[in-house]
Amino acid sequence: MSQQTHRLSQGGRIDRGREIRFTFNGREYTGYAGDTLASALLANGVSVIGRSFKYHRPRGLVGAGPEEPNAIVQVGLGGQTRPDQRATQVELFDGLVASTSARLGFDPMGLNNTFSRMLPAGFYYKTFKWPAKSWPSYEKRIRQAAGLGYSPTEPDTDRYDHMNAHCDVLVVGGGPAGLAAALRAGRAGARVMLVDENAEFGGSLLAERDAQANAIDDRSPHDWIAASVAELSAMQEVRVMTRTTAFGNYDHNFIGLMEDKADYRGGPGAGEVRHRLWRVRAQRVVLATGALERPLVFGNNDRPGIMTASAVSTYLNRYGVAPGWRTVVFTNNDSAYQTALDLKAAGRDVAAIVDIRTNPTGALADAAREAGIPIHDSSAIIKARGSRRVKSVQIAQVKYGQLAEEGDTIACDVVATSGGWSPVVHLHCHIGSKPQWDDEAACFLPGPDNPGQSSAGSVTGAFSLRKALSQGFEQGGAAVAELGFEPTAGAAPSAPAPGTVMPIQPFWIAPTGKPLSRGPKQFVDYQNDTTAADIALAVREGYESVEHVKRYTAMGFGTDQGKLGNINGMAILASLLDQSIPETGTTTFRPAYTPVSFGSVAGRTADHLFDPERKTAMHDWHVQHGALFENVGQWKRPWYYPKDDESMQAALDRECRSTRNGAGVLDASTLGKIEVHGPDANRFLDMIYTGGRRKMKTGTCRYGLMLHEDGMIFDDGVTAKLDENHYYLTTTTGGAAGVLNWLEQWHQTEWPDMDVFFTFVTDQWATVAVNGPKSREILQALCDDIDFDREAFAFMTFREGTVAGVAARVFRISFTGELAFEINVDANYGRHVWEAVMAAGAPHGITPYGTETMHILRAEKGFIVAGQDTDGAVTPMDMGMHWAIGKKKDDFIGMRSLSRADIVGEGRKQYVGLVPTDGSIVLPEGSQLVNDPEAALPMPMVGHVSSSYHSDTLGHSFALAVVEDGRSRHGETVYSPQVDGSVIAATITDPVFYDREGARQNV
Amino acid sequence: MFQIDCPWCGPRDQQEFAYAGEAAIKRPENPASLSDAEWADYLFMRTNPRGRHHEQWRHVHGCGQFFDVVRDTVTYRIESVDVPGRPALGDAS
Amino acid sequence: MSEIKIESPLVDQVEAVRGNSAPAKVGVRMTEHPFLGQIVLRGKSSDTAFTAACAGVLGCEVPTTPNTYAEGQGVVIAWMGPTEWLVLVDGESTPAWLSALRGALADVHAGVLDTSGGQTLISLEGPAALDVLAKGSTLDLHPRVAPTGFCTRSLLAKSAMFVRVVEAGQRFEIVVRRSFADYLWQWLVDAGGEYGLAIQPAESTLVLAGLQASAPPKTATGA
Amino acid sequence: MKNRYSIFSLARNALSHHENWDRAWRSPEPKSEYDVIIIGAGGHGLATAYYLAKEHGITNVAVVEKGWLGGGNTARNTTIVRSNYLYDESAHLFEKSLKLWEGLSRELNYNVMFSQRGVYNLAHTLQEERDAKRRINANRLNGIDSEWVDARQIKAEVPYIDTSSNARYPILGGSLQRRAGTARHDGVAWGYARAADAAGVDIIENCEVTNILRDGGTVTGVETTRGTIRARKVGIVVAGNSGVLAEMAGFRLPVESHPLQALVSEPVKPILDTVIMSNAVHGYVSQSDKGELVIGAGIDAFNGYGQRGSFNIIEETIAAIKEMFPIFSRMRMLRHWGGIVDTTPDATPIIGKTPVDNLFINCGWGTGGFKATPGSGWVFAHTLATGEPHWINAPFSLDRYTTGYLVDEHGAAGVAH
Ligand SMILES: Cc1cc2nc3c(=O)[nH]c(=O)nc-3n(C[C@H](O)[C@H](O)[C@H](O)COP(=O)(O)OP(=O)(O)OC[C@H]3O[C@@H](n4cnc5c(N)ncnc54)[C@H](O)[C@@H]3O)c2cc1C
Ligand SMILES: NC(=O)c1ccc[n+]([C@@H]2O[C@H](COP(=O)([O-])OP(=O)(O)OC[C@H]3O[C@@H](n4cnc5c(N)ncnc54)[C@H](O)[C@@H]3O)[C@@H](O)[C@H]2O)c1
Ligand SMILES: Cc1cc2nc3c(=O)[nH]c(=O)nc-3n(C[C@H](O)[C@H](O)[C@H](O)COP(=O)(O)O)c2cc1C
Ligand SMILES: [Zn+2]
Repeated sequence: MSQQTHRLSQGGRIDRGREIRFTFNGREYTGYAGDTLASALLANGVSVIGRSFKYHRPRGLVGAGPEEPNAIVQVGLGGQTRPDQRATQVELFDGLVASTSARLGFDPMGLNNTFSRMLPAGFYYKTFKWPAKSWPSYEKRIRQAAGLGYSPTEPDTDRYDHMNAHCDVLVVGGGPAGLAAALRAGRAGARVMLVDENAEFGGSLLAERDAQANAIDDRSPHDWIAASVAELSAMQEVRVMTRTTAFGNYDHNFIGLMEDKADYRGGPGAGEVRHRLWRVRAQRVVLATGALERPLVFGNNDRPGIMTASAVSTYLNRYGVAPGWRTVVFTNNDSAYQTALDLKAAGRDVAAIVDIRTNPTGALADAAREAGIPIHDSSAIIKARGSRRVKSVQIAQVKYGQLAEEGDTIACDVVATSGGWSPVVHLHCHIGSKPQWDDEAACFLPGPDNPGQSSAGSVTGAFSLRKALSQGFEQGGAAVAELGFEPTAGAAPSAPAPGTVMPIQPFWIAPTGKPLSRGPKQFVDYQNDTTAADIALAVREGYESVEHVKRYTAMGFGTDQGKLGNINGMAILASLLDQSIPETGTTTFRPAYTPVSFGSVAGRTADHLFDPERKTAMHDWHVQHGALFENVGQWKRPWYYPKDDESMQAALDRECRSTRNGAGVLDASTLGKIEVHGPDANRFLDMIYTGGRRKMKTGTCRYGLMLHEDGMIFDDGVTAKLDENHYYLTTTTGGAAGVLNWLEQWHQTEWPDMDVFFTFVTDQWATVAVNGPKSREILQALCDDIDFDREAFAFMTFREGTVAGVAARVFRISFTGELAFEINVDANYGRHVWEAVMAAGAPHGITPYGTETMHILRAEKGFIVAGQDTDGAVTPMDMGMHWAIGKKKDDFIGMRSLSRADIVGEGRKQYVGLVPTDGSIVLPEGSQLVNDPEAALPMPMVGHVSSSYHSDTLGHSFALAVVEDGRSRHGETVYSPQVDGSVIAATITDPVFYDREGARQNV
Repeated sequence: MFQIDCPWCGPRDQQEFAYAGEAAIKRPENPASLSDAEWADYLFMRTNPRGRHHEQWRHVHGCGQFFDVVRDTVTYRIESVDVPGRPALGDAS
Repeated sequence: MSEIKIESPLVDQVEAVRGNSAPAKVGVRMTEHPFLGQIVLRGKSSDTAFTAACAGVLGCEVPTTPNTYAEGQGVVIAWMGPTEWLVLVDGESTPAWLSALRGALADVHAGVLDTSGGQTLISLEGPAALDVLAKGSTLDLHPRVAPTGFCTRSLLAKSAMFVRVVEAGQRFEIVVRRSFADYLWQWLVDAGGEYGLAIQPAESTLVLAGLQASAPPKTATGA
Repeated sequence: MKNRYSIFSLARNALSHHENWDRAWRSPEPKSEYDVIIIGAGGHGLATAYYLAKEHGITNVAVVEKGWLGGGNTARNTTIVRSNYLYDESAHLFEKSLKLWEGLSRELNYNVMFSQRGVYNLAHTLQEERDAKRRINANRLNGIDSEWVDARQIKAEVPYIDTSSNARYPILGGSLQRRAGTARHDGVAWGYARAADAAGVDIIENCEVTNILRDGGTVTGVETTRGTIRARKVGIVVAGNSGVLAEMAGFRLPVESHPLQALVSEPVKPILDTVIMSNAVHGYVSQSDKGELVIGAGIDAFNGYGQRGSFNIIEETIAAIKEMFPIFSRMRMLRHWGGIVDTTPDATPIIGKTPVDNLFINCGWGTGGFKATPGSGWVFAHTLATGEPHWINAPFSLDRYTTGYLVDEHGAAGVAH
């Protein structure tokens, strides 16, 4: 076990009393509670934490937060593994196991670096085209080299959660600005949420020394944070959340948050969730997301040990870790001087401050000088040396951006760089706003506020603590005031006035005295190995738009999404194109700010809760009686009921036989049911159905077709007339909601003057469909208040009565062609009535049957199933259903479309029956039909098979199909070429195969 | 994710609503009298503007009502929500 | 004929019927109230004949303000839409209410539909009740926005629901369609687990906020 | 003469530090007049220009683009290429396209990384199985490779997919087109742009068409943010913006523009070697050569030009992917975005004449036109060159909406792509 050689003897917000053991690439280490994996590795002196993507160069930490591009690791094993984790955001816990996919020691792929000249941006577009057949093998190799971590290969056993939340003010970011905003809003009594991605609040204050010099309201910064969080936590309407990232800003103030509830401690306990995704609808949003430091670009700037200055400070002050012993600071602005001072305070050497500005002045520069740190002004680092660790840097004098004179080589093991600060404008920009360039602060700031949103703190370019606090306080107050709360009086938290500051001098790339193409590699995007030379190449080749550069060089395409490098890249691009940065613009900021687990996005919509299983009142009976189920929409419908080891066909034959000869029973509860009533119900339904409703007699039923306005069939069902202007409609199982919507839309938006109501009653009624010659006797045994006599209770009528003691509507309709009754009862009694029917039918051998037998029986009768025999492109005439169109009607929805040229023309596919020449062969459903199976490909097709079965009743197979002009082709033969090369011949027939006269249903 | 101010129920999440296309497409009084081209125009042609759009939504998981919305198809901001001819809230009884 | 068996949509959910063994810490109590009378009333609130007839039977005005419900003697009437109300009564008195309403509305453009078999009611009570619902509902049920007396149709997870605030922030009743009941119940059990979920045995009575035991409807005027 | 791209030219240029590469395309000032103006430098517009030059010798052509070329849906799509469409008309069009794809990298001298890794369209219900088989049979008779694979075969080739029968919507099987796959979307636009440019076509970026000039019923040119440009013929190829351009020309289209979203995960080592598409459990996924899972989401119902959609659709899509691939639950979403797709009532494109003479339109590709890029450009070039549609695109006329001859691919296409 190695030592924490780089741990400072004191300081930091870690708990030195709690030592934590972890493993990295198979080696054991220790760290402390409060560490991240990154800080702990750094404490242990591990400097190489990854390899670069393309060139396989050794890489170390550059950042300390969400901007880190290099330290991408795999955490956890087996089913618990999580790929592509940023070590700077992985909190340390006991037993943590982390690894990298790259080899950190000798790496044969390191040859890529040697041959890197063969791998310029976009090289793959130029190569691997020959020979044509080889691309798959090239591709395979490219794929193997790519990718960072490894996907888990076992299902995830962790659980995830969603939470919808509403608040008056959502404050994103819990640094000084965010805390001040939340305090002000909370004190006014508003419902406030304050979230921060970190393990604790405080933002950048945590990266600073907890010194009285930075006192806020006379408290040390850390005390102020603690007091503020305590005050907020005590407010009833305020919710404060750490480890919670606002990953996306969506329209109308909808913000997505992801809360880590378990990763930080090694995983969830029993019954706990791993991640919770919050869906927040906020009246007002205050974005206090801070700013991220930019590195400076110079030769070999990717060597381990070269970091942003703020990262160095963060490791020192927050984690009590010094990244090395001797640091060179390289900067174009004041803030890195603070790092130099922090290093000094920690007892580390600062070899030099290299400042691009001439004669740096101001409070921090003075302090540095006072601390005895040599300052090289008008200078830059042009190149770093060392491979697995920076060993020295070459500095030079720079005038007007050009190399003036090479200077010293300074030995060091850390380089802390600062190219200025980039406000975290991501969230602001997610909903289409463009950021705006600010010359003075040399950064992009949020553009005009989105409605209901504002920004505060360093995200607005307010880089002083004092300003961050006052802006936060102000925006928190403004937000609640707009909502009608009275912001409490009192001043913003106060911080000492900042000392004099020397302005930043924008500086995008260090000159090397050579063209970009020939100098050392100057990295812009570390993760994707995009160099300044790549950008220059893109420009040379005409990929000039910043979006082209991004896509050609992969800049900003990585898991850090360019948080570290993008602005540098855009500025370099601007100068190559000789245009301004605002003219060049940024690429588009998109969610997620930092990556979000799929599990949390799916939330509870997984496993048994993935989608509702809709069940009928008799569902459990079906289960108990061995039914296999079919999914129809969200419904579970019995498919068939095999007995013992019966084959499917045997079960179907049995179910069919029993229904045709005795009795069968189907659970038809899933059909959609809608009650339609009101003085204009007749008139209304006349417009909706192809057939007339007006003349229907109360107590009767009619089959009906609904068309879309384009004339195509979209649903069918039976309408029963309960009373004058009162109907009970059934729809297809899957079509129910659509039909109700359809009725409402026509009523509300087209004919609001019609007085009619539609009420959805699908769930109210359990429907037991008793079919077969014995159905009358069975009903008679169960019901003594309805006269089931043939004349008294005619086909296509219904009666109300009591079945098995339960009030029922009994419809004499038939989808099998047999004598049949559909019993509708209050679903609370559905199972009771079903069982009663089974008992009463037992002497007649009653058999439950499922959807498959239903399909066979109806197909023998030529009845269509909308959605199976029709596909959204057929008219009633195509289906031979002229009879369903009211002869005297002058309008209904879809009618006008039926007279268009290509609808009435010849060659339309028409509904027919098919009988295979060999009756033992069942034509596969979906078979295509041709006239000449010998024709060359593409072979002209004349139709297809929509339904096809073996019929126990007919003793042979049969099918339903549509065939071009099929109605005039009865008796002709068509052919169906099969996938296996065989051809099935079949004769075109009428689609009604059984009891064409309808005698059996009319007994 | 929109928040739509249902004229009856007040502001609700987009998921409670169903979009119902361009508003104010009136079904012709007498379809039989139209040419095929005129009928096609009613059936299929849409203005599909980039910017201000008059559209219909239905509060399908709330009050069930259709209503009209004016929304910008680029910024997604909702300018107004209304029901033509609706009696003002409150005096309905 | 054997006895008539009535079954709630949650008959297969053993805990819904019998309750569970309560966890140590209870954040939310959940109970099914099966077999209530659930009547859908259709009519126009602008039609005074309709509103008067309803008021006569229900003993309270039909609420015409969206998202509110009113209570009469043993009856809750909830606004569901501009032409639609949900009437909740005790199961046993349902036939009486139905015929009273039908009688009173016989000559009015109105509808009285019994949907008692098509849905069931689940109550959630306790400090975490709101959070459980918030996991699947985008409604703002905070007492400031949804005080006692608030109700609406909405979505809960992937199911439609009707929700009624019986006690602001504390007690909610949701009505779910029969075919979705199993799903929603399992969803609630899953979502509530974290807070300590005590399931109480099904209770087939209507629990009205601040109401006496259910009273039969006034005899219908016209029936 | 342009550099030819090859391993040798790469090596040669490496020696000169890549300082001598030519521009892939010029950045010309617009001329005052062209024979043909193509509005929209997406894949389709650029391919049209390329084939105009190559097949018809018409090179006095400008492609005008309001933003950066290839920045519309071409930049945003999930890159699925297949030709196993149901109806003959669609099948011919998409198969023509697939054939062109198969030689495209060499033809353009630009590697578009067309990867024939196979595309599965899963069936989860009996009706989906019927539909898939109907389509497979039609494909085969149209000479298109297509096969039915059952759940066991799928599991064998895609080991991490959940084919268990107790899934909410078990996978019953699916169609597989082995010649189908993916391509590098940006490379396609760039390759066509480079080849068209080499043939003399002017590609003019940052040039938005603001009006379509007509004389009587005949088009005469366009007004743009970079001035007026005259032309004898104009082709509109602007995908999501078709309605806007049609309005400029004084007619309406049966087209609505909707947001369609997609997302990528963080990159991982190879884990999925093919393309999986599912309709019932709505989502589709492949893995890019860089390692991200590229996932297509559903369309938003509302009209929108915002290039962003609703978050719940992302949620539903990811839930669907997790349902099919429970192992991906711990993967993370890196980025999601949207495009603007132009949908037609029959989910089939419009390629042909408009009510304005010499003005042609190519639109309505909705959620699935990337795969058609070569074929669409090829037939549209023919249409522009000859003034009449090629037989392949003749069925895709605008007036089918009047006559009722719709090619309704809704049922057939299953999931959008
Ligand atoms: C998320 C998503 C996933 C998809 N997945 C697939 C898939 O997997 N497979 C598939 O086959 N298809 C897919 N598609 C569809 C496919 O992307 C499109 O059909 C196809 O790219 C359209 O190409 P295009 O060249 O016509 O359009 P575009 O690439 O959009 O090009 C149109 C161009 O016109 C320009 N333009 C617009 N207005 C003007 C104007 N006034 N003046 C000048 N220029 C103008 C635009 O800026 C744009 O560059 C997907 C689409 C999306 C959005
Ligand atoms: N010296 C300088 O030039 C300089 C530059 C920048 C900042 N600062 C200092 O930084 C402070 C600015 O305070 P502030 O409050 O504006 O910023 P901050 O950086 O202190 O706080 C921002 C917080 O927001 C969090 N955050 C960012 N995006 C988030 C997201 N999407 N979801 C959740 N959390 C997110 C960050 O992790 C951080 O904790 C001041 O103290 C200022 O002096 C100084
Ligand atoms: C097939 C495909 C793969 C992509 N892979 C990545 C990726 O690896 N990293 C990334 O940041 N974006 C990736 N993107 C998304 C783009 O960054 C970008 O979001 C998309 O092209 C839309 O453009 P816009 O976001 O600039 O509007 C990919 C896009 C596509 C179409
Ligand atoms: Zn509403």
